[in-house]
Amino acid sequence: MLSHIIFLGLFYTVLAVLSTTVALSLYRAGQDFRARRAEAICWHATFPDLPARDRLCRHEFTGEFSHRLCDKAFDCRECQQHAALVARRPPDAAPTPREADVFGLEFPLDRLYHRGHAWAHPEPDGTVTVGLDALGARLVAEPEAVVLPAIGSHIQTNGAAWHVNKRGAHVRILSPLDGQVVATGGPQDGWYLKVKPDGGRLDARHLLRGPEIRPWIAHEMERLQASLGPADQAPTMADGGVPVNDIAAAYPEADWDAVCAEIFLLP
Amino acid sequence: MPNADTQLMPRGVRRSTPRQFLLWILPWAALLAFGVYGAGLCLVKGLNQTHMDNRFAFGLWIFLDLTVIALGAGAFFTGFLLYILKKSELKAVINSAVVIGFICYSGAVAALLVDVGQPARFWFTFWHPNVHSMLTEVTFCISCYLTVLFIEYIPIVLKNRKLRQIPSFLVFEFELHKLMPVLAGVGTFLSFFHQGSLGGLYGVLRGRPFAFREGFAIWPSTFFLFILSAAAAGPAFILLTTWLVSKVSGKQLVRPEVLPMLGRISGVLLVPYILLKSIDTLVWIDSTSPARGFAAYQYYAWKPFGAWILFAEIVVFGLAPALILLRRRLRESPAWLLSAATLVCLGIALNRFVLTIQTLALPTLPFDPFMSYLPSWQETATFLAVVAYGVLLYSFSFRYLTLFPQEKDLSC
Amino acid sequence: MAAITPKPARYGMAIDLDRCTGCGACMIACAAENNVPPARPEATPRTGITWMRVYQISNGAPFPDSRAAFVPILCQQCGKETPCAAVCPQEAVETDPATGIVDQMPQRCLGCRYCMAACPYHARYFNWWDPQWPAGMEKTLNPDVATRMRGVVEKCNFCHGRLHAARARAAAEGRRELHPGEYLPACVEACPAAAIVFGDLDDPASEVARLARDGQSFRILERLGTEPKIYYRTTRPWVRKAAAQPGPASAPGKEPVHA
Amino acid sequence: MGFTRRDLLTFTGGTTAGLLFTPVPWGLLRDTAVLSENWPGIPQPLHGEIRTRYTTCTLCPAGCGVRARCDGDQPVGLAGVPGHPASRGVLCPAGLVGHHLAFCRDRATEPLAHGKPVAIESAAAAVSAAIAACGAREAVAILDPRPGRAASLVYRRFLAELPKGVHCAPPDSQPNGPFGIDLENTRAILSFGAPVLDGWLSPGRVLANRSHFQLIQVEPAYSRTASLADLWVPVLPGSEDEFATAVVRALQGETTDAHAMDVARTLLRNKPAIAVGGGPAVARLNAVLGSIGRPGGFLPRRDFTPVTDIASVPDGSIRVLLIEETAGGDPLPWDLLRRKLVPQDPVLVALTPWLDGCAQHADYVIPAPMYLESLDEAPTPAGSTVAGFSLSPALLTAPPKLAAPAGFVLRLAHDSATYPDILKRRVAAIKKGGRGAVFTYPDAKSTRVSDIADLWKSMLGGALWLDDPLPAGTARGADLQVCAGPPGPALPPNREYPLVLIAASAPPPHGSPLMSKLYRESGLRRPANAATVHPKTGRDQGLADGDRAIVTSRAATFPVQVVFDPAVMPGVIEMAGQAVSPASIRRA
Repeated sequence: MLSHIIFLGLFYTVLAVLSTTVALSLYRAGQDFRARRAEAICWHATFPDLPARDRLCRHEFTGEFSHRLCDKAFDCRECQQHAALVARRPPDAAPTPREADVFGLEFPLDRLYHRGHAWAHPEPDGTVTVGLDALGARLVAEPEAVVLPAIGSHIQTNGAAWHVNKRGAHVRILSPLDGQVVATGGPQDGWYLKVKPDGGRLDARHLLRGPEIRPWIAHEMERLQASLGPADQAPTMADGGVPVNDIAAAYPEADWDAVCAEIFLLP
Repeated sequence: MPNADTQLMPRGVRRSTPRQFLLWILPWAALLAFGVYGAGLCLVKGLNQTHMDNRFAFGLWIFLDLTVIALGAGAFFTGFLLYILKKSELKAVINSAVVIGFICYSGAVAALLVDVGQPARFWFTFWHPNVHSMLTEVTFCISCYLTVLFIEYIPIVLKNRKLRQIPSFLVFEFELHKLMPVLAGVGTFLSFFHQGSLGGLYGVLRGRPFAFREGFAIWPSTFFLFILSAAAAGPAFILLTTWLVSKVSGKQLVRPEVLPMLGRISGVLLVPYILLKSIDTLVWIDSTSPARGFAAYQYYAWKPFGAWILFAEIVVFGLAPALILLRRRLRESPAWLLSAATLVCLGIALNRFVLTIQTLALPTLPFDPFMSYLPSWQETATFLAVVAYGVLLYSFSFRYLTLFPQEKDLSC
Repeated sequence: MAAITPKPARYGMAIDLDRCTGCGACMIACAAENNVPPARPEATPRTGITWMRVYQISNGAPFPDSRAAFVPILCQQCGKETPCAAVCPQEAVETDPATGIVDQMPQRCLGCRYCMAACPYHARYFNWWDPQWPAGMEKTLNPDVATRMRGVVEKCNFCHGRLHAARARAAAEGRRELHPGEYLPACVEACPAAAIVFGDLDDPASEVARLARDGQSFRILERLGTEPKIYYRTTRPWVRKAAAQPGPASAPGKEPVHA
Repeated sequence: MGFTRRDLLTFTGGTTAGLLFTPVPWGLLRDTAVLSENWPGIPQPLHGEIRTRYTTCTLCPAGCGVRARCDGDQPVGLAGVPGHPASRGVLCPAGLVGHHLAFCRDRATEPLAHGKPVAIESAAAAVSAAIAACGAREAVAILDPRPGRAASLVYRRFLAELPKGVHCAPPDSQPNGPFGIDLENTRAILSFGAPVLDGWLSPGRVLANRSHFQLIQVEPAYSRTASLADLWVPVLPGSEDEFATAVVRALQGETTDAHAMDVARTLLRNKPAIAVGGGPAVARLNAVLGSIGRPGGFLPRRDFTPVTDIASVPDGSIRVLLIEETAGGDPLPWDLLRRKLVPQDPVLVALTPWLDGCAQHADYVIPAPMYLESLDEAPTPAGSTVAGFSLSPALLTAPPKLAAPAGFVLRLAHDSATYPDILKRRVAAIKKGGRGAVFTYPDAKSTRVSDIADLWKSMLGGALWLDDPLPAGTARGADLQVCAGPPGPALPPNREYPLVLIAASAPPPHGSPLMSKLYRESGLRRPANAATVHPKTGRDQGLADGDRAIVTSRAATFPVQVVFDPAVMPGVIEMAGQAVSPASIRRA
């Protein structure tokens, strides 16, 4: 009798544990959706699956590290390391130029850049304009389709901001900020979204700026080159030459899905 | 269309063309179909389709079950090392290990369902369990652990490139993954028990002095030997499969240091196993068997199962690989590493063979002859069906899921 | 049914190997009594069902000094750590405390055959086929015993049907005790040499208890410690040796049997 | 808002969880259980009123009493009749399942003329015509497998009417002629190949006395009896009679043959002793032993009906041969029978329950009732020292169109009486004679015939009449000559046939399907196609244990399965039911 109790007891405990585990994760998933955590979680689930070369810490570009992989899924707001390093930086007095030309790509320095090649520009009216940076723009030049969020909808940092289809590549652009969409534009306008940031002002700690841009883009170019395949194909950028306006058109051979996945951080 | 096919594969890894893949799949599928037909015959016409009989009540299938479950132990043991002992290097193979575990266990359960005379009554065991029977322990644990493996399999599937685009799946996977240590814990607990009770299965047969062993509490010594041997064989088997897959697919799947590490784990566990196994054998020869009126030598008087089988089991397939795997220099050389791993797996198979087949072949009644048995084609087909099923499931998993996270980085 | 609870007993047998001529009457009577189906065309000694099986043993001497003896093997109704009962995963094997009889419940049997691997006497048999009788012969089935289906294990239960019938008769007469010989398994009744004595081993007055005690009796594989309830008797030393001593040494001239 | 994927998941999850609280899944479980527990297509026994009925076994000459446990009218189990004087309350394996015979295949169920179904009348007419058409020197014969029955009397009467009627019997049908064997007082049996412990006389009686006689088996084959006898003398095949003579001379102190001396000593030490198994020398041996007409020896009884041994009928003399075949009888020596028939179109009539026996050769097949299907008789039990008689009441309802052999012969004789009438007359005669006592099965009591009012009735209820013993000293030693002759002289092995084929005990030609337990499911008895040889002999012939092989004798060739047995005499092949003859064996 006792042996029955022990044995069956153990068995049913195990069953209970298993079912609770599954139920719990289902319940939590539900909670996440209700608490608008889903987008963040998707990104957090995606990030580790990105190739290591896509996950470099921004402080590697600035030479503060020889090699470091980001462990915060590109969300520097949670990163003490980042805070500490920024605090240590000397305030550079020299007035920075208005615009950086990287391999012939314009990166206006009044904009803040997200690792997913979206830029954010705080407007005087308190909204933030969001668009694709020069590299991103050239990759999806004249997209087949653009799917923009509904006006009034809410977007989250590192969540999907809008979607672009280009040569069979289904690209989601990561949002650079949390906020509510107040207006939408498109490729022709040079910007995509106007967003009213949560908390009134843009928290830009995780966005790239000024001196970081050049080394970052340099790194991006290497990745682009790698993903475009063998370097012998013209027109090359290895020599720092200006990339064509529509890279896709220039590389008919390239697996465009792979290229966009590489640059836009798709898993 | 090929595009849809590539859309399902993980990004950044190369896979064979649909055509090549089809050519690889087809023969296995055919084998599976053939095996399912054989198994179907056994289910419809009954077990008279096999060459088992009242004396050889167990045959090829039980041998298969014991062996694959031992080899499948890699799943639980790797999980145990990774999630409980936080041996993070094993991340590189855990997915593959889980899939292999799932294949082995589901295959074994399928074979068992064909093996019993009244498959429709399988749930009677849960209804009126005899808790003193090792088989009850096995049934309960294996069914539970199969569930565990299934749940562990889910995240791997949900991470498929297409499925992951569905946010709810990805979120669920994320939450489930957070609880993985719990599953690993339960899995380990269950595995320890059923690996053990599979050993107990024969150790408790006091009617079969060749298999009977004294033990601790309710468990004969074979209970513990099986746990150890399975834990040792599991990593070795993962090592072999990983190597095999990378040879077949022609890709580097894990960093070079991973396989030797697996080999080392196997070797470290093998040593105590061999030690205990030898002690157990001596005790059995010296007291357990004679106490029941059977001089141990007589078991080996029946050809072809001479004393060589004992030697092979302990020295050739036990001590030798253990020593190889413990020497860093040997371990590092693929040839040594792989041959050692192979020996370990073969050793487990031999050990299970001795316990299942030799035990039944030896007569117990004084005036009874030695029995021999050759499986029928239906039995063999069913056996092959399980193998084919494994290869197929693994091939598909390898093609469309991320079994080796390091592959992406290694491939460029 | 009977309101009277029968008096507990420990039924057993004493089989005189010196009387047995291996005629096989016990096997036939057993099969007929317990509705064991006849062999399928494919059946062999290894797939056939014989709850009672008579083995021929030899003194091992070649011509012309060979001598034969016959050893009827049935379920030995182990009384301690009963191997088959211990291993059955779903309690399809039960030892009746009131009789000491180890009973197999085919309706609950899963057909895993673990019990067969466990039984040192090979006294358990599996239904490899669906049972079949020639047309019309099913009329001759014993009404006191249910037929079994394919895929389950069965074995000797000291003719359970007869026990129930005897108890019913006794109960009808308001008796708790069965008269000696009122309940006999079919094999005991059928043996033309009266080689099998059956009865209550716990009843010191019973013939079987007396025979079990005397020096000529032994049990097969006694040292396994399962307390079998079938005693064998012989005055011929070689028979005792060949029947009692396990291992190839004691049974010379054995040649492997191939499936 | 629309129906999202999450709604679907929630729905499915909810339904699954909810279902567990409905009876549906549990119902399904229960149904599978019920299905697997009453497996379809398996016959289950009937449940009628249980009754006990009595009859007498006619499957062999032993005439054992049978207690039948019947479910309604259907016998569901047979057992011996406790205290039965001849069978001592036991049955042989075949007898225990005699009630299955009616359900065996190969049964003759309707009269056949040249293989075509006919009415019994036309069959009878045709046979009568054939008899009428017999030439002056052509005989009409009836082969009576069991002389001494009331049926035998019917045959004799019918044949007596004919110009040349022969009442004959198969060889060995009356092993000891008018003598019974006083087993109860015998102390030693010297058996020349008689299956003393394997179905000889009535097994119950032999085994009941086994403890107080020494058994010496003189036989080349390692038979069941040989393997269990107190002494086995493995003589060369065919030299049994020689050895008997040697023993005679040993008894008279004239020989130095060690074996013979040894045997003689045993016989002298255990008196009274008898020699059984046939042959003139054996008869002489009995005379020397003084075992004839003495207690513990051969005692004469009253009922002997002299009958012609078919072997002694001149070849090619029989035009019309009626063969009676019994349900349990041994196969008839067909080669021998054919020799006896006239060369041109003989007429063969098979009175048999079986289609696969002599019916295969017969022009007319008259289907006889199966054992237990009709009122039958059992004559004096084999080996009984006094005459005996019992009825074998039917327990089964016979299919239509059957005709008892005796009944058919009565029909040929245009006798209005039926076979039961004949049996009634026989019982009446016993009553009239007033001798002996009747053992009634139900109460296991013996009553003097004179004290029984309605003998017929009590015989119908199951009973055995036993005559009073003859006064001592009425024996005539010469009569023992009718013992079976010796098995044919052993021809010396030659290059073509290096081995000698000898008979091993054969499985009965017909029996319950359950006999498979002995012959195919346990290996307790070797199947008919087993050829047992000494391992050395086998290897010399290039054989291995279990091989399939071909045995060739002068007479025929048989496919066999080789069995190695070190107990068997080197140089011989033991095979079921084979006459001694040189033979060869080779792998198939």
